[in-house]
Amino acid sequence: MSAARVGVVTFPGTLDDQDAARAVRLVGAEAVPLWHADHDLKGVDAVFLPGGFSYGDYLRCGAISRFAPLMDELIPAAKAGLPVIGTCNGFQILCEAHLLPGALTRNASLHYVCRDQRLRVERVSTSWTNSFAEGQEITLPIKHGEGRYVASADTLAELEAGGQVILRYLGNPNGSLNDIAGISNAAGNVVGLMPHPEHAVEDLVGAPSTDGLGFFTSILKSLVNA
Amino acid sequence: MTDTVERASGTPDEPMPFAELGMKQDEYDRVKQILGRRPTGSELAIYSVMWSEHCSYKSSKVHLKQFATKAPKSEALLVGMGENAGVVDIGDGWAATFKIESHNHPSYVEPHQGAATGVGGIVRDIMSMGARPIAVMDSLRFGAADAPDTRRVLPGVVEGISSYGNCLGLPNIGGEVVFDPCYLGNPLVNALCVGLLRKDQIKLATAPGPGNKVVLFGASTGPDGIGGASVLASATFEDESQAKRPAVQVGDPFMEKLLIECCLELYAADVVVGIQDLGAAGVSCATTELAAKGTGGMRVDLNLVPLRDPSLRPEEILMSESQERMMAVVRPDDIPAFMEICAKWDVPATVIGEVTDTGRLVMTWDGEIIVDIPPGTAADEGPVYERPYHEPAGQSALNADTPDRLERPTDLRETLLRLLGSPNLSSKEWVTDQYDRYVRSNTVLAQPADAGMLRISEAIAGAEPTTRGIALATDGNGRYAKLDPYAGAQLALAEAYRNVAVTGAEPLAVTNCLNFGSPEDPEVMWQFAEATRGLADACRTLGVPVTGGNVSFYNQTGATAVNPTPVVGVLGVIEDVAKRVPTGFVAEGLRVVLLGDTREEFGGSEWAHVVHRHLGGLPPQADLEAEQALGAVLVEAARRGLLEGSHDLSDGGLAVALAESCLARGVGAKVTLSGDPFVDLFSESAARALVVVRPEAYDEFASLCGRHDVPCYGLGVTGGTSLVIEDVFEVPVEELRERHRAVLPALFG
Amino acid sequence: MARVIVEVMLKPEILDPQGQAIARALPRLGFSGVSSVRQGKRFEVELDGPADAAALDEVRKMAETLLANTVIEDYAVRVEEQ
Amino acid sequence: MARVIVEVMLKPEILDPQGQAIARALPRLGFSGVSSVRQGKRFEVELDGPADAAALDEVRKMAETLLANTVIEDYAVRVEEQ
Ligand SMILES: Nc1ncnc2c1ncn2[C@@H]1O[C@H](COP(=O)(O)OP(=O)(O)O)[C@@H](O)[C@H]1O
Ligand SMILES: [Mg+2]
Repeated sequence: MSAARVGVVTFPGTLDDQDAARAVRLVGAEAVPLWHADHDLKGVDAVFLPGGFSYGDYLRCGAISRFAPLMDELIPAAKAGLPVIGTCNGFQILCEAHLLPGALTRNASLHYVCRDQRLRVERVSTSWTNSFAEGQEITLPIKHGEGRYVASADTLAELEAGGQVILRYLGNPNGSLNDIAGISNAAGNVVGLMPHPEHAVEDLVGAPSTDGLGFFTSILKSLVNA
Repeated sequence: MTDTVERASGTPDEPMPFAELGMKQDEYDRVKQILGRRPTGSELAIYSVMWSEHCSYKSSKVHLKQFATKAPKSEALLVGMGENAGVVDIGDGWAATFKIESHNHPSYVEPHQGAATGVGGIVRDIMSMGARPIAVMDSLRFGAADAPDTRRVLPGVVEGISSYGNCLGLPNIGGEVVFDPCYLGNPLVNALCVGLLRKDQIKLATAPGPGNKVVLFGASTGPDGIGGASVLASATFEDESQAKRPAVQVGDPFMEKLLIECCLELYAADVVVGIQDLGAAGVSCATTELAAKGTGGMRVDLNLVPLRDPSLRPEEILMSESQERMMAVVRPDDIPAFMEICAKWDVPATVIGEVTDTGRLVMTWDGEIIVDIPPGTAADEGPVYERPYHEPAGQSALNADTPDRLERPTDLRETLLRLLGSPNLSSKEWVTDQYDRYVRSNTVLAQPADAGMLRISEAIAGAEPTTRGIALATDGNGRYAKLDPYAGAQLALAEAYRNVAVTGAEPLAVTNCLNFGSPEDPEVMWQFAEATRGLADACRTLGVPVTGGNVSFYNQTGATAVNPTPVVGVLGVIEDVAKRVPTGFVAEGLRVVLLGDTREEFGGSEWAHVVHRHLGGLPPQADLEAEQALGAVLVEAARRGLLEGSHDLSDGGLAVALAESCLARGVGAKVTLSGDPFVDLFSESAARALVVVRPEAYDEFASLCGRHDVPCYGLGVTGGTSLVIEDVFEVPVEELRERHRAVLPALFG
Repeated sequence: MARVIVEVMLKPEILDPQGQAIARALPRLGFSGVSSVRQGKRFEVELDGPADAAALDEVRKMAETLLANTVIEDYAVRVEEQ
Repeated sequence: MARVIVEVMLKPEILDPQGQAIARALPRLGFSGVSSVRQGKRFEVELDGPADAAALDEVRKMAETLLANTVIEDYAVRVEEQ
C-alpha cells in the first residue's frame, strides 16, 4: 500500500508548513505541498492547515486566507468528509470559513503568548485524536496572540452536548470560553486547535514533549481504517 | 522647479542647505571639489546621507580598523567586515551569516514601530547575503524598571519585536533585558539575526555587467524618515509647503515575510547577480554601493520608483527610509523569470535602471539629469575623522571609589532573594513568552539557556543531512565598561564566548554593536577607543574574528551619555547537536562542579548596584587565557558526553547561578563553600562556570580540567526541593521561583 | 470619488478585553466618569466612483463577508459627509 | 449617560499595511472599484454623566494621552447621536 498523502497548505505568511510536513513524514506519511492560489487538492487523503500569520493576520486572523482559491476546493471536500486539521492560524481560517463554529479573538491578557501548555484530550473519536486516550493529559506548545475561543451560548452548549470539544486547557492561557483549546465538527473529520502538535514531535527540538505525534498517528490510523 | 545638473552648473553660487542636512562646511566643499561644481539638491541628498555618521562610520572607522588588522587568522571567515554581514564556514558545506544592529533612537520615539523596524532591517541585511534568516535575538536596555517612561518604552519595544519577528516566522532564541537609570531617555534596542546558506551561494552587493537591469522590489516608497530631505525639497526648491513628513517608519512584517520567500526563490532560480537591502539612506545607499562595487556605473530613472505618496520629490525618494525594500541586479534575459517569482509572492517589482560602465551614477527625473556622480565618492570615500579623545575627568576618582567601603551583608539568604527579585536578575519570561521560540522546529536551546542553539540539518528544505548546529549568545555590561571600557568590552566578549561554550558549542566568530554617546565628546571618544581596542585585543587572544557589527553614537540625554555599552554576539558551532548541554540542574544525584577561580571582585557588581546603588572601582579581571581554557574544557567535555547540565557565572555570581540552575527544572542542590561565603557567593569573577556531571564521570572530567589548567571544585550534589548552602542558608526552590518570576509582571502587567 | 466608512464592533455579548483594559486604566490616569469602553475597528474605503446605492451595496457585501466576522461582530456602513 | 465616539486613524503620511493588504485582496475576492482602504480604531466611551463640554474635554485628553498614539495617529471625538 502506498503511503497516506497528507496535504500541507501554504498561504502567503504561513509559517509552520515545513514543521507540519516534517511531522507528517516522521510518522511515515507523504507530505504534499498545497499552494493557496491553486484550485487543486492534488488528490490528498487529508489536509493540514498550519499556523502562521497568513496575510500578516491583517484585518482578522484568517479573514483573507479563507477566500483563497484552494479554499474553494477545500470547503466542499471537508463538508464531504475529507479529514482536515487546522492548528493556530489554520484553526482561525477554519472558523472564518465556517467549517468550524465560533471565532478566535484577542487573548484576554492582550499579549502574544508562547509557552508549553498542559492540555486534556476530551474526545478521541475524531480523525485526528483517535490515538489518544480519553482524558489523557498532554503538553503542547501554544504561540498566539488571538487564541481566545468564543461562540454564542447556544453554540457552546451544542459543542459540549455533541462532544465536539476535543481539547481543553489546564490553566487557561487566553480566556477561552469553557477552556476550549480545540474543537471538531459534528462528523469529527474537521478539527481545529490553537496548540501546535507539529512542534512537539522530536526530543531534540521544540517543546519538551512528543505528545504532538498522536495527532499524526491518528490520521494515519483513520486513513488505514477508512 | 527641479534642480538639474545643468541648472547647478549655471548657478554655482546658489546657497545649499548642507548644514541643515548635518553636513559640515569642509565636507560640502569636498563635494564641490569632487563634482567640479555645486551639487544638485538630489546629489546633496545622496552625499549628506552617505556621509552621515550612521552610513559612513566617519568617527569610528579609524578604530574599527583594528578588528581587521588584529584579527586572528581564521579559515572559517568567508566574508569579513564591510559587507552587509559577515559569513563564516560552519562545516559540511554550510555557512552562517549573522549581525547585530541598533535601533535605539527610533525605539525611544515610537517604541513599537522603532523596535519592529529594527528587526526588519537586520533581517534584510542577512537576506541580502543570500541566506535564509533562521533566528533573531534582541539585546535590550531600559531606564530604571519602575520609571514611568520605562512603562511606555519597554512594553512597546517587546511588542514590536514580538509582532514583527513572530510574523516573519523567525524563532527568537535569546537576548538580554537590562535596566539602568542611564538609559531612561535613550533605551538601547539591538537586534541580531542569523541566517544560513550553502557556502557556494553567497551573494554580494555588487552591480557588475553593463546592460544588467536594476530592479527595485518590495514595498513602495513613501515619505518615511525623511525629515532631513524635506529641508531640501521644501525650503530650497519648492515654494508650496510640503505635506507632513513623518520621522517614524512603520513596518509591514507581512511584506517582509513575502520578501524572504521571494528572495530565496530568486536565489534558487539563479536570477540575481547582485543584491542589496534598502536600510538607512534607502535608494541613495543601494544605488551608490551597488554601483561602486560593480562595473562602476549605473543609470536610474527615478520617475520609475513606485511611490506610496505621489507628491514625493526626487530628493525625498533618494532619502526615504521606507521599509521592506530590496534592490537587485538582474541579467536582462532573466527579467521575466525574476518578475514571475515576484508575482507569485505578491511582491511588486520594477526595473528602474541599468548597469553601465561609465563610472558614473546618473539619475534622471522628468527626463532631465539630476544626479551625475562617481558612486565610489559617496559610498566609500566619505570623510574620516580622527576625533580627539582623552580620559574622562572623573575616571580615576570613579576607579578609586572601590566597593571596599560598602557594608557587607550578614543575611546572605536575604541578599540572594533580593538580587533574584531585582529587575536585572529576575526572570525574563514576561518578555520571552511574547516571542515565538519554536517556529521552524529547529530550536534546540532557547530561553532560559545561556545561548540559543539551532540544528541546521533541516533549516533548509531538501538539504544534505548534517548533525551540526550553531549556538549564539549576546552579552554586554555597561557598568563594567563605564569603570573600564577596555576591560568592559573584553568582559562582554568573554561572557558571550562562555555562554556559547557552556552549551557545548565551539565559539567561532564575533559580531558587535557599540552603543556610545557623542563622538564629538572627547571623553566618550576615549571610551569608544578603549572599548574597540579591548575588543580587538580580546578577539585576537581568543582566536575569534569580528565579522561585522554596527556603531551607534549619540546615545545620550542632553549632555549625559549612556554608559558605554558594547554588546557582543558570539556564534559557535557544535558538531553534533544531540550532544548539546542543557542549562542547569537537569536531574537529581549529579555532582555540582564549579570551574574557575573566585577572587574578591565587586566593582560594578550586581550586588553593589542593587543593594548600595554603587558604581565604582574596577570591573572583574578579564583573564582571556583562563576564558579560553574554560571554553576548551566545556567543548571537549560536551563532545565526550561528560556534562549533564551547565550554566555560566556572570551577574550575581555563584549564588545567582546556583539559584538559576535550580530553577531550570525545579531540582534543588546541596553545596559546601570553602572560603568567605559572601565572596564565594556574590563575587563576579569571570572565566567561571557551573556544571553537573554524573558521579561516575567526575574523575574523567576532573582530569580533563587538570590537563587544561582549569580549576575544578566539587561543591556538592543536586537533589531535593531546596537550595542548601551548608552552614550558610537554605531556601526552597519554590521561594526562589516566586521571587524570580514576580518582578516583571508586577511592573508591566 | 467618495469615501465610505465601515464601522465594526464586537457584538455586545462578546467580551472585549481591550476595551476593558482601557476602562480599567482610566482612573489610574486621572480620568473619572467613564463607565465603560469598547474598542472596534473603523475602515475608510475610498471608491473610484460615487457612493451611489449600487456602490453602497457592494461595500455592505464587503463588510458582511470580509471586513466583519458576523459570528462575533456587528457592522455599520455610512457615507462620509465631505 | 451619554456615548462619545473616538475615532483613531493612522496619520495620512504613515504606512498602513493592514489597509493595503485589504485593498490588495479585494479584487481577488471580486470587489472592484475600491481605490484604497485604511484601517483604524473606533472606541465607544460610555460616560456616567452627560456629554457636556467639560466631559468632551476630558475625552479629548483621554484620546490624546491613551487612545491614540499621536506620534503616528490622528483622532476625532464626537458625541453619538442617540
Ligand atoms: N530580550 C530578550 N529576548 C530574548 N531572550 C531573552 C531576552 N532577555 C533574556 N532572554 C533570555 O532569557 C534567559 C535568561 O536571561 P538572563 O537572565 O539575562 O540570563 P543570564 O543571567 O544567564 O545572562 C536567557 O536564555 C536569555 O537569552
Ligand atoms: Mg548567561
